[in-house]
Amino acid sequence: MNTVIVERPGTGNLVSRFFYGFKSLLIGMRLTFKYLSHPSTVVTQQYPENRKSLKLADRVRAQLKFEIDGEGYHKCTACHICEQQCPNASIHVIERKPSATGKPELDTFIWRLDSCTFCNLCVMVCPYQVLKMDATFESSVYDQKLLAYNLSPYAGPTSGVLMKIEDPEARKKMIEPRGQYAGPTALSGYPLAGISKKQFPETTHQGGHL
Amino acid sequence: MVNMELIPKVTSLDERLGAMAAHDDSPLATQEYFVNMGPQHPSTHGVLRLVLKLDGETVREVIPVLGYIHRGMEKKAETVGYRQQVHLTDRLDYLCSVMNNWVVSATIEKAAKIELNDRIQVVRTIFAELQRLQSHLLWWGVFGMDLGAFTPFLYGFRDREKITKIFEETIGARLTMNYIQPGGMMYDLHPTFQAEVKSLLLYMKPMFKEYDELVTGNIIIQERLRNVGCLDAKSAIALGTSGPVLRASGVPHDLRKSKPYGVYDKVNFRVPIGSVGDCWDRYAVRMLEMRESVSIIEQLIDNIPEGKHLTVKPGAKIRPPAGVYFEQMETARGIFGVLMNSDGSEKPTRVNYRTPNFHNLWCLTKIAPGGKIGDLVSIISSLDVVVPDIDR
Amino acid sequence: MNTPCMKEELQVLITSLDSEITPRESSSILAYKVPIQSLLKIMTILKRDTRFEFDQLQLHSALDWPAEQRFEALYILNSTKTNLEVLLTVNLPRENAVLPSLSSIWAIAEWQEREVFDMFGVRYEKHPDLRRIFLDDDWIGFPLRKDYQDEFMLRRPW
Amino acid sequence: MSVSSFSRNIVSHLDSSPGTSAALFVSGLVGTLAFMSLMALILIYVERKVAAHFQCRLGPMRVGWHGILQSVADALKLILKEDIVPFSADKLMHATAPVFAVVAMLLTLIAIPLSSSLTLADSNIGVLYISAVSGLGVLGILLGGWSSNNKWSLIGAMRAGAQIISYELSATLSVLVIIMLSGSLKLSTIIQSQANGWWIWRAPGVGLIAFITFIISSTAEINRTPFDLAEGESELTAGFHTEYSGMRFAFFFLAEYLNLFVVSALGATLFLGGWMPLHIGDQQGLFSGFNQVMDLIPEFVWFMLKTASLIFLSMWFRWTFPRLRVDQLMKLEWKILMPIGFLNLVLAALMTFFGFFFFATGRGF
Repeated sequence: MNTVIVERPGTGNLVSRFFYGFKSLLIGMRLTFKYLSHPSTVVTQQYPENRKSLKLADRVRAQLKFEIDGEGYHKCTACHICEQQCPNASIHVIERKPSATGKPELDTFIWRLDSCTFCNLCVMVCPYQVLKMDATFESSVYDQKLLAYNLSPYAGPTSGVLMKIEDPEARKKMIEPRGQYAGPTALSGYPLAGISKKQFPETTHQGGHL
Repeated sequence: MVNMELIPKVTSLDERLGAMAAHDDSPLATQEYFVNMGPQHPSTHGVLRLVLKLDGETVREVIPVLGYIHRGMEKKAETVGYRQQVHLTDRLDYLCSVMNNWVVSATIEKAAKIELNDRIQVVRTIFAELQRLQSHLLWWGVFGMDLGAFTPFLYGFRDREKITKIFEETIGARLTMNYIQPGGMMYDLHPTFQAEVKSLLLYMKPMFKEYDELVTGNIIIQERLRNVGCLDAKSAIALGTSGPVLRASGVPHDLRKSKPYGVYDKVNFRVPIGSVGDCWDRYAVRMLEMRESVSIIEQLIDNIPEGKHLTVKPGAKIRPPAGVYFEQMETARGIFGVLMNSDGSEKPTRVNYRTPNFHNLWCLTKIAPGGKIGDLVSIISSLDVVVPDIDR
Repeated sequence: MNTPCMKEELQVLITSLDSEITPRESSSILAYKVPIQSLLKIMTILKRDTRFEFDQLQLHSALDWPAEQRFEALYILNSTKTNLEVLLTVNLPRENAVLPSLSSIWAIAEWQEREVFDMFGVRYEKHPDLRRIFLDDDWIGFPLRKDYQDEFMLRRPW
Repeated sequence: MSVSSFSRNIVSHLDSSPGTSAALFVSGLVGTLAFMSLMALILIYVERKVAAHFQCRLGPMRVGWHGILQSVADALKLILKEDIVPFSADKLMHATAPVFAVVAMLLTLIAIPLSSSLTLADSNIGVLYISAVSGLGVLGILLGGWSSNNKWSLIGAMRAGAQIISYELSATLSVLVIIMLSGSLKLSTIIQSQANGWWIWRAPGVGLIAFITFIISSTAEINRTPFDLAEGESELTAGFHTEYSGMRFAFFFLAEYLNLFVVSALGATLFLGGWMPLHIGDQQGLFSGFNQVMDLIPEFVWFMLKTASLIFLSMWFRWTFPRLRVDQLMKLEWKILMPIGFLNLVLAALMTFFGFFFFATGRGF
C-alpha cells in the first residue's frame, strides 16, 4: 500500500518556537489582510435583493410540478406508479370514473411538500413524464396544512384523450377545474378535512415487554 | 444453561451518574462536578450530549448520551422497498450522502446481481471523491471554529460552495442528493460537468496553501493539537474506529486500497497515515486526504468512458433472493457498511447501518479524560462526528 | 495478502474449532453458524489467531425471525492486517434472549451490544454497563422486533 | 464649534461659581454617556464590517446605507427584549454585575486625554488610576458568572478572573517602562515627553518590546481572541454571560467594546504619543519642516487615528487567530511575557540612566 506519514509540527527549544510562532501569526495576518484589502473577493449573495439575477441549475429539486401542455392539459392517466414508489407516501392519486365514459381518470393529484424528501423517484418512474421537479424554492407558508398541494389543474382525462375531440366546448364538459388546495390530503400525523377515518385506522399502543 | 447471576441489571443513566459521583473523602480532595455538554452546545456538532465529570478545568470522565436525533431509520427502512432505501441514507451522514448512496446501491446491486458499466463506476468514483473533498472542507472550517478562529469556517464554506454548485448542476440537490441509484445514477453528467470540475481543481490547489498559512502553520493551532487526545494503534483498532481516525493512529487500513471498489484500483493515490494518533495527526491526515482526492479526480476527469448512466429501468421491481448481504465502503469519516436481509420479497426484512461515527465516537471515553475542556472540544472536532449518523 | 488460499485456510480453521459450526447459507460474505455455548471461546481464538488476526468487530447486530421464535445475532469480524472478513451468526431463543458479552475481547462491543439490547432486548452476560443507548431509559418495548407496536407509528394507507 | 473651543468652554465652566457645578456634573455625565454609547455603537458596527471583509463577506447591509444603523437597531432590539433572570440566580448580584462592568469603564474613560485641552480629569497619577480602576471590571465578570448559578458561567468567570489578574502584571510592567522613560505618572506629561518622537521608536528596542507586550496583555485583559477564554463560545457556550439577555447582556457588550476603546486609547497615549502629532526631533532640528506640516492636523484627529489603528489591530487579531487553551494562556504570561517584561524593565532603567534614547537632550537624569 502506498502510504505516507503526515508531517508533525516542528519541535525545538522555546526560543526558536517563539520566533516561529511570531512569524506564523504574521503570515496568517497577511492572508486575512489580503482578503480585507480586496473587496472583489467577497462572495456574499444578497438573497432577496438578487432575486432577478438569481440563476438556479436546471435540475434543482425544490417543488414537484405537472407538465402542462399549451392547452392546459396534462398526460397523467392516474396509474398510481408514483404513489407506490413514494417512500413517504407524500403522493396521493385520487381517480374518478365519470359515468359518461366509465374509464378511470385523474381527479386530484395530492402532493405533500411537508413530508416530501425530494428523492425524485416519482419523476424517474413516471411512464408518461407527467411529473417534473422545479426550482421554485420559496414555498414557505405559515400553516403546515397549506403544504399539501393538488398538482392537477383539472379533473378529467389526459391530453391525448382530450385532443382527439375537436370541439372545445365538448372538451370543457369533460373536465372540471381543480384548485391548488383541492381534495383530501395524504398521510400525516393529524387528520385534515376531507379524509375519512377509515383510511387511517387508529393504532393502539401495544408495547413489548422487558 | 443461562446463568442469571452473570446477567447485569439493566440500569439507567441516573444510576450510572450516581455511581460515578462517589467522591473522595480525604480533606485534600477537590470537589468534582458534573456538567452537561450538550445536547445544545456549539461544539458538539448537533445534538450530541456528553456528561462530563470535571475537576476544575480537567476532564475526569466523559459519558456520551445518545438518542437525541434517533429517528428509527432502520425500522423505517424495513417498511420501504429496495429502491426507496437509497434516499434514507442521505439523512445519516448528510455530509457524505453520495458515498452513503453508493454503499446502499452496491449492496442492492450485489443482492440483485445488477451489472454496471465502466462509466457508472468512474462517475461514482469522481462523485465520491468530490464529496470527500467537500466534507473535509466543511470539517476544516468547523475545526477552526471550534478552536476559536471564526475565519477558517467562512473560507471553508466559501470553497465548499464551489463543489456544492457542481453537485447542484448535475444532481439538482445540495445536501441530500439521492444521486446514486441501484443500477447507476439518477442523472447523466451535466454537459458542463467536466469543465467545471477542472476549473475547481485549478482553484483548489492554491487554496491548500492558504489553509496551511491560516491554520496549519499557526503556532496556537499546533500547540493546541500536538499530543492532545493520543489514541494508540492498538486501542484504535479495538475501539472499532475507522477512516482518518484509525489511519491517524498509524494503521494503514483503507478500503479503497485493500478492497478496491469503483475504479480505485486504477488510480494512483497515497494513503496518509499518522504516527502518534493525536489531534494533530487526525488533522494532518485529513488535510493530506483532500490533496489526494484532488489528484484522484484529476486522473479520472478526462477519462470518463461513454455509456448509459442507468442499466436498469427506473421502475423495475427489485427482488433479491433471500439472504444476508453486506457491503462496506470508505466514506469521508470511515467505513460505512450496510447489512441487508432479504426474504425474497420487495422489502428487506432488516437493514443495519454500520456507521463510521457511531464507532468512532467511543474512543472519546478513552482519550478525553485528563485533558482540559478546550482539549475535549478539539478532540470532538478532530473525530469529525456527525450526530445523525451516530443516532440513525 | 487476501488470497483465495487464505480464505480456504480460514474455512478450515473455523470448522475445526467446534463440531457444531456449520456454514450459513445465503450470505454474500463467508458466514458460519456458531453454537451459543462456544461463542466466547471461538471469538477469543479468532481474535488471538496470529495468521488472521480478526482485530476488529466490524458489526454486531441481530435479525428477528418471529416465525421460528428466534433471534439471529450477527457478528462481522474484520482484520485490518489481512483484510479478511467473516460473518458469524448465533441463534438464540426469542424469549429471555441472553448472549455472552464480547466487550472483554473488543472494546467496541460494549456499545454495539447496548444497541442490540436497546433494539431487540437481547441481554448480555458480564456486560459492564447495560443500558439503553438511543431510547429513553423508561421506554417500553424493543423497536426492531417485528411485533413491536406503538401509538406513534404511522401506517402507510396504500 | 471646534473641539478646542468646546473644551475651552468646559474649562471656563470649571472656573465659574460653585452654583453651576451641578449643571456641569449633569452635562458631563450626559456627555460621557452619549460619547460612550456612540463609541460602542460605532465600534460594534466597524467590528462587524471589518470581520465580514476579513472573511469575504459583506456584513450588515440592510439597515441604512451599508447597514450603518445596524447597531442602533440591535441596541433597540436588546432594550425591547425580555429580561430573563434564571430562577435560581442571585437576583441582586445578577443585576449589579453588568453595572460594575460598565461603571469601571466609565471611570477609566475620564482620565484619557483626548487632546491637549479636552481632558476630563488630568490627574497626576493618571496611569495608576487607570490600571486601578480598570481592574474593577473583572469584578463585574466574576459576579455575573457566579450569580448566574450556571456551571458554564462559573467556569467562564473563574477563567476571566485568573486571566485578567495574571495579565495585569505584564501590562503594568510594560507601562512602567514608559513611566520610567517619561518620568511621570501624569498622562499629559507622558504625552508632552513625546513631543520629539513617540516612545515606541525613540527608545530603541525597549519601546517596541514594551508596546508588543502591552498589546498582547491588554488583549488578554479585555478578553478578546486569541484570549477570549472567558466567553469562548465553542467551549463554554457564552462563558460568564450565558445567562444574560436583553439590556443586561447589552451592558456587558457595551463594556467589552468600551474596554477595547480605552485600552487602545491608553496604548496610543503611552506608546504612540496620544494627541501629539508625529514629530521627529524638536522644532529646531533637521525635520522641523516635517514637524510643522504634521502640526496642521488637529490633535483630536491624531488621537483618534492612533486609537483607531490600535483597535483595528485588535480586530485583525480576533479574526485571524484561534483561541489558546487555558494552561497555555497561563504559560504564555508567566513563562514568556513576565520574564520578557522584567528584562525589558531593566533595560529601560539602564537606558533612562544613561540617556540612551533618541533626542534625549534636555531630558534624562
